[in-house]
Amino acid sequence: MVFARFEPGGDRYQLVENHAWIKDFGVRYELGVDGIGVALIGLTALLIPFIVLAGWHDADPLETASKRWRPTQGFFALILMVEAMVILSFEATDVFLFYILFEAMLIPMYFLIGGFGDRAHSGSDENAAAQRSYAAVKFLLYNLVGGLIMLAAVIGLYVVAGNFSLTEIVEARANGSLEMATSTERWLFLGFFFAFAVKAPLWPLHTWLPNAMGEATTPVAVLITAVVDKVGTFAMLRFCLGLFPEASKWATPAIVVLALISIVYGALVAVGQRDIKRLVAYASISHFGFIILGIFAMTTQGQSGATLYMVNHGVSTAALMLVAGFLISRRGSRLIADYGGVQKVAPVLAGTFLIGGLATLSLPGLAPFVSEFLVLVGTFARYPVAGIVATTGIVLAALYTLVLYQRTMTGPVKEEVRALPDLRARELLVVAPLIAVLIFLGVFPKPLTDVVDPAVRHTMSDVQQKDPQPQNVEAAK
Amino acid sequence: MNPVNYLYLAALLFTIGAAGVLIRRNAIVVFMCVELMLNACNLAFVTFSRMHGNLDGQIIAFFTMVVAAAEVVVGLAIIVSVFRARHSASVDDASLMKL
Amino acid sequence: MSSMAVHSMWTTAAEPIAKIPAPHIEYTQLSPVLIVLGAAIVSVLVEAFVPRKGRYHSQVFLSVAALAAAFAAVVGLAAGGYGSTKAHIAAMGAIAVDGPALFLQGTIVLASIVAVFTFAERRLDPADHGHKVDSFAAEAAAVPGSDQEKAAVKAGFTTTEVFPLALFAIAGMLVFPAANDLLTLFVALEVFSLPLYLLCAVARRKRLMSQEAAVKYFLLGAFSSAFLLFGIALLYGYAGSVSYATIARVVDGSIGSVDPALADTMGNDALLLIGFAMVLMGLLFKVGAVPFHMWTPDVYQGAPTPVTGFMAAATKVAAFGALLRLLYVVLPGLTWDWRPVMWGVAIVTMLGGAVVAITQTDIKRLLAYSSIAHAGFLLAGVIAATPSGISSVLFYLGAYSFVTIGAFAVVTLVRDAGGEATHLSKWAGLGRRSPLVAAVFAVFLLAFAGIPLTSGFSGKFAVFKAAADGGAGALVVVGVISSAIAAFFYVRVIVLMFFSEPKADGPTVAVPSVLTSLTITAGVVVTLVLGVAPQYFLDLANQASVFVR
Amino acid sequence: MENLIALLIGAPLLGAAVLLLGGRRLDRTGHWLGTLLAAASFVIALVLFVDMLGKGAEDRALHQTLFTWIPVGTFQADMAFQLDQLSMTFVLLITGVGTLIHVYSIGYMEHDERRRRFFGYLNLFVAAMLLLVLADNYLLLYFGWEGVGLASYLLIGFWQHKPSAATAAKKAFIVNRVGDMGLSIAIMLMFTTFGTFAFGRVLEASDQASEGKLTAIGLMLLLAACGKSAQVPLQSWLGDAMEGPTPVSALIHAATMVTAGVYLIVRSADIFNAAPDAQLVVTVVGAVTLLFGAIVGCAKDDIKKALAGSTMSQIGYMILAAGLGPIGYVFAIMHLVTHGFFKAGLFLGAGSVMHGMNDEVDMRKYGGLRKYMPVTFVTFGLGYLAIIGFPGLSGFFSKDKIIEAAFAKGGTEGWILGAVTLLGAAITAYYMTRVMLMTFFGEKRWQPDAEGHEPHPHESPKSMVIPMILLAVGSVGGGAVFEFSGFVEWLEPVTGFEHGHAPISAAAVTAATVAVMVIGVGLAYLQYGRGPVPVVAPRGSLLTRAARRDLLQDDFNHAVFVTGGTHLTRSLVYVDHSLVDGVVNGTAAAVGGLSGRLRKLQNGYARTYAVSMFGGTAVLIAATLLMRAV
Repeated sequence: MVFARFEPGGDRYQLVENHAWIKDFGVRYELGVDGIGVALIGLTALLIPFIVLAGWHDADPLETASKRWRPTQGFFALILMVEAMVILSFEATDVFLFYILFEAMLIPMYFLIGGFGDRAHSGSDENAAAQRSYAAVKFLLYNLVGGLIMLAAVIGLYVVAGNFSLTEIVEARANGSLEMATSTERWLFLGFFFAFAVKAPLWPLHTWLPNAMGEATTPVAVLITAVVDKVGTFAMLRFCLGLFPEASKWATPAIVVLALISIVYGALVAVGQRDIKRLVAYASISHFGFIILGIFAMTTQGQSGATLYMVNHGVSTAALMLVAGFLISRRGSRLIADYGGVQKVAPVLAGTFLIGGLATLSLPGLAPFVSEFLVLVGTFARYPVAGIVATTGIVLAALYTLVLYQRTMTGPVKEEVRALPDLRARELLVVAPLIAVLIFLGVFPKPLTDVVDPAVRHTMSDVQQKDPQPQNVEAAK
Repeated sequence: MNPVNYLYLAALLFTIGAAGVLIRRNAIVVFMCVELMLNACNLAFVTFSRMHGNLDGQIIAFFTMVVAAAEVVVGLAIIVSVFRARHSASVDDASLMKL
Repeated sequence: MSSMAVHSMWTTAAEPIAKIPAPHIEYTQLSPVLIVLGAAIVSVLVEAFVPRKGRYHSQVFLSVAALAAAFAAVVGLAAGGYGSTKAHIAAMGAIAVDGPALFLQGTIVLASIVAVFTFAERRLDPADHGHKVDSFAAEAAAVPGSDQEKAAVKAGFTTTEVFPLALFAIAGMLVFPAANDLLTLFVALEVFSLPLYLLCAVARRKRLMSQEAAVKYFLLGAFSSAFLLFGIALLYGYAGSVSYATIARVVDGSIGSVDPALADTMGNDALLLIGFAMVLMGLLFKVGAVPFHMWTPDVYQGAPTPVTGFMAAATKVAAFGALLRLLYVVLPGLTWDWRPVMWGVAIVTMLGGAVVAITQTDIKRLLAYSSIAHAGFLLAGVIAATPSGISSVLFYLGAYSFVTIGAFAVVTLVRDAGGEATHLSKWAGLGRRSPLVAAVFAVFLLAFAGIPLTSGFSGKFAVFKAAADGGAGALVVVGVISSAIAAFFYVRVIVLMFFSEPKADGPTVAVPSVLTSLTITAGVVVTLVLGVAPQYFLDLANQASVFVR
Repeated sequence: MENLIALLIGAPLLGAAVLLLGGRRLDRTGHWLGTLLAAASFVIALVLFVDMLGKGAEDRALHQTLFTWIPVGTFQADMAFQLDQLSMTFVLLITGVGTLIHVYSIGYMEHDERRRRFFGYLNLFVAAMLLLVLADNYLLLYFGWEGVGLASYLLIGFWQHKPSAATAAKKAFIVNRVGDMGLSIAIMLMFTTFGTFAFGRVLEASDQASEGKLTAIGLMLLLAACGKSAQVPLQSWLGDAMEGPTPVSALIHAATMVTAGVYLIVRSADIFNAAPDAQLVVTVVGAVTLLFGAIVGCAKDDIKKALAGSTMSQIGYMILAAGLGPIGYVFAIMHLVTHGFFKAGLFLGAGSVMHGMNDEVDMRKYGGLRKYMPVTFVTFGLGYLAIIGFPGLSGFFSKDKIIEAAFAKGGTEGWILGAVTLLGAAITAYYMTRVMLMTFFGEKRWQPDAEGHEPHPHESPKSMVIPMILLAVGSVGGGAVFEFSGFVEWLEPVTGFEHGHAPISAAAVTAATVAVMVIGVGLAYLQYGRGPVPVVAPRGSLLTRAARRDLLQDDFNHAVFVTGGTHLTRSLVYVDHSLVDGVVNGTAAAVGGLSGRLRKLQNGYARTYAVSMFGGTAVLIAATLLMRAV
């Protein structure tokens, strides 16, 4: 629907809606989407149905008395609640409104993680329950702390700017009617960035993600990493850069370094994981490193790449994670060591898993390659060294993906997996479209780039950045 | 003599009362110390009123006495009931709730 | 100064006064207070003359009716413009009728109504010897466990005295934020404190704890009010009057400073400052600010839960009202003296409350500490020293009081053999047992934690915004940090309720009568409404944010 | 005409799609479909070839643009193809040899229940390889580059149930990724330098850029080439890659994919021409690998690994030639093609031998097979003669030209390189003769296999034999054809060409080549031809033992990267858990502890509370007075 009415060439924000909400706080219910928003809304709208479909039985009541309390419909209600909030936050052009959604979406997520744990756990039920609630609490507290610090910044922003409207503030800053003291701007920027960095997550604020993804049911894990976390990176692009261009430029070097650390560190730790879901989680951390790197490379390629990356990473991780989830739910274990030779007994499952993995290591022809390469090029154009360091990520990605595939899918068939059934119709119905999307966007990403490009140009102009020109062209001039 | 001295006396009484509250264990005595503090206040009021040459202070003193009386009523009621329940009027015995 | 001069003063003072002007009282404008006081007296008479079995109903009816009437009166006055245009000082300068006063009185009355509902709840405990019982002792005077008590229980006595007591307390609370001279302030304080001391003592279960709470509350309360009084004395000594207006004018020097008689003996500012500090202490005690907070946990835990809820909500409102008036009306000229001090108090209060709460194991004590932390947040708003500061505090108080009463009302529902099961371990898995109650409580906790779309968030945001506007950015940061800490233990309770396995000997959740249900519903509704669409109430608070001088 | 280019790729791609998605119902017909489509692609190639011959030398290049692949700002990557003489050569080689190997596989994989998938992968490979050589910009080339990587990964690991195969596949992919890093960095450099990465524009702009940048680009491209073409230091994967089915080894790891590196360098000729330092490094890498591979080839008893070593060394020749610049490019390609023929032939022969010997690969357990599988013997023998450069056969011409060019490099370098290439030729002759003798001559040393089946060597089925014969023909005639059909002129427009002037006459070089060849053969004969060959390998000299272990290069990798990496990740996991997470949990614990301590103050004594109030008031008063004081 949104796509139908969104025309890439048009104004920066379209389908704008604007009502006073809490006049007193100068808060308005102000919505509007730019290309980036549309892309991500599309992602969300695309994924959620599959997530729901994939989670079809995850919330079914169990016989065991301990887990009597599992209201199935509640599970989906919460998921949809999250979807609504996420989409709204992609649309919000009012800082306060965004903040509210940003915080409020924690609660349903919290219950999704804590309330509906993965049944494939190691150890007793109590143990699992404990780990689960630990993960849930960790998730909530990390994000809450981030959010509260952001709250301080939001208030600060209000004190400085006098209203919350993104558009107005950006305008005011552009035409110089709103001056901000350098230090103030930096502090506010840090306040915002911290919250988003927790959400994204950026090293060293990432440790909640593996727990959350490990303990939650697979669909929820996908929801976290593929959809909800994108709000963080999206917000960096829209709010951090939009509101605090100067401070963003000031902070860029530090952030680039952190992003690089995330990339390499996440990948290396992923290699060392014993738990499939945790492995994917760390892989995601590495990928979020790429996204953030792209955003703060401050080049058209980098930022478009980052935006595409958000979408592609969403789809690819969803594919990989969901297949992994099907596998796990069959065998009832998350430990890599418990698998082997699955490829022989369940070729289709293995095949889809492999494609998901290849997407994760961004093989050309699959969507992530496009975005990853754009990010790399964009970064390299401004920070060659960073670009090269980031490039090592592609080797490490190959390492953890293929190691995972080799250990689980190939080799002699383990006794326990001998009886595993192959993918069922429902599951295939979930995975196949995702893979189709991956291939399509990998070969023909134009539709997406056309939508994203203009928005990125706006952002670039907000931060008054130009792409570095090719060296020899300059020489020619 | 200089009325200011009465202020010093008031302050002294007040301090004594406060010290009593802090030191003594017996609820009744503690309560009496509080009364002492109130009366110190009265003295201060009267003195000030004397100094300022208006009567507000003295009137306030009367109010204070009434309030103090009311406090006695309520206070003794509570303390007595506690005493009957525990057969002890020590404030330190009443420490079921802590931490 | 020479004894001569003193003598002359004395004589002038002793001159026979020609005629005393009859005091002029605006009864209509005092009507809220008068209605409640009247009702209180009537209900004393009810205690005296109505036969036992009739008392409960008549008392409940009387109190609710009176409070409703009082609320109507408040609304009427506000509509009549006394909140804004016609605001002025009534009763010979004793009582201010202005926006803040009316707003707070309205809040107090509403809170009291729902609180009285919880007082009147008689469904939670199983009937005893065929008599419905509420949460108050059959005969407070009887020794716990004595034959006398047993007899009283058998006879089905109930302490219906709680209603007149509550009414008196409410009356005092209504006067407290409106008091316009220190004497009224002091009297109002005592008028609402003394009944509360008694109310604390009359719990039906755990009577020893209840009495202990009463003793502690009483002794410390008396102690603090002694300080307050001495402070008043000093201020009187400084300004020669206890009327806010006069003191204010003396402070900003618009009328002749203190009597030279004092000037040469002690730096009169010392009188002012010391006196101010002591009065402040008296109010901070009622507010429950660190380091005057230590009574709070014990009393909240020991007192009958309905009373706790009532105290936690209404007392805070009244005390903050008085605090605001004192700081904004009496001592505006002193802002630069009290602000730094209040900064300190606010910071330690926020942090102290939040930190200590983490390790609490009793739900009532937990809420007590959370109330301390919230007092800290409110102080941050008070410090803003701007109109927006006032209105934000007013709004926060309104939002907070309903959340609190609702929360304590839920606490009364969770019971086991020994009455209310307040130990946290008992709450494990409540969400599995009775999702509804758990969910409601979760809403309240989230509001306490200040999660968006609950009233807690709107309030917190308003207060912090005001503080930041008022140049107290650092306070906001501290506030944010402590709310992060606080979030931890609220979340802990939620985890306990929803994600941990229910205990075998877990508590049962009593099905409340319509009264408590009403209270809780009101709490939830207010919480959500003020969270989602606070605009209207913010407007109210804004209009009400001007003190009359 | 140009519209056919897409078809060229499309045919095998379609095959791959159909075969991989088709499911079981295609099991019986699948292999035919795959072969058919490969053949179709070959036919199209021929059509285009003929068409191209019909044109003038300059306007032979064809272009086809399908659509814009990645358009972002100035970053424009097109899905566009370019078919010029260089590409054409590769296309013919790929589709031709590819088709033959498809046919061969029909017989070879007959008893494998996953044959359908095998053909799917083969088709996928052909498609990717064609994309690689047909791309008109580096990014698209990268697409194909990784595509063949994937295909090779799938095919090496085709027998996944064997852990060794799975590991080998993984190793191949990851080592290649290291090379790919080079390629992608090179592309980034191009983009930042030229603002584009389309062949045409980069190459003609290459004179404007600073030499430093060009050198950087060149070295990065070389790194990529090392990865794909198994050059030192990234050669380690090729040996293990022999875990794959033999046709795979023949097609991917001998004839086509491994030569992609050479293609890349020749394609980027202009860049290298402008960056002599880069060129030098290229030649050095080539030379080193040349010897390295040859030495390894001498020591291996596993027939396929021996051939793998030889492949390495032969590609070393090509890289070296490519590094020589315009005097070498053409011969690099020429050798590449001839090598494509004879090495494929040799592998297929080896496959046929294994086919007859219960998949035995240890040459020490062969012997005297010429009687039992004559056709294999003959074809293998021709291939053998070709590779050692027997005068008149294909290898002779191409290798001879390279050696000549090496000398022509001039200066000391020229002499060194020349010497190296000659030495290489000698060793080649040696180890190939060794293989020949151990396999087909001497008495039989057959051993029953694991299940105790005596091997019954027999000639392979038609489907396998025919391709071998055809390839043999190619390896015999190929060189001569090129030599006398003006291959040089054919490629010259693309790669450029200039005659090198060797310090010694061409004739001398040829003579030397033949001489060293004879020496090599002689040595081998003395060692293996006369006496019986021990079934268990003798301990051998230090060098031999080292060579058996790939000159310890693998051990080095293992020690440094695998072991080191494992420790690194382990420690990082620990750090993540205890440090990064620990800090957070630590703060939480600290607050908790503080709380616990503060809590103790609440000791239940009213008097204590009073004290705190009293103290509080005192502080309050003091503070207030202080505020006034300051």
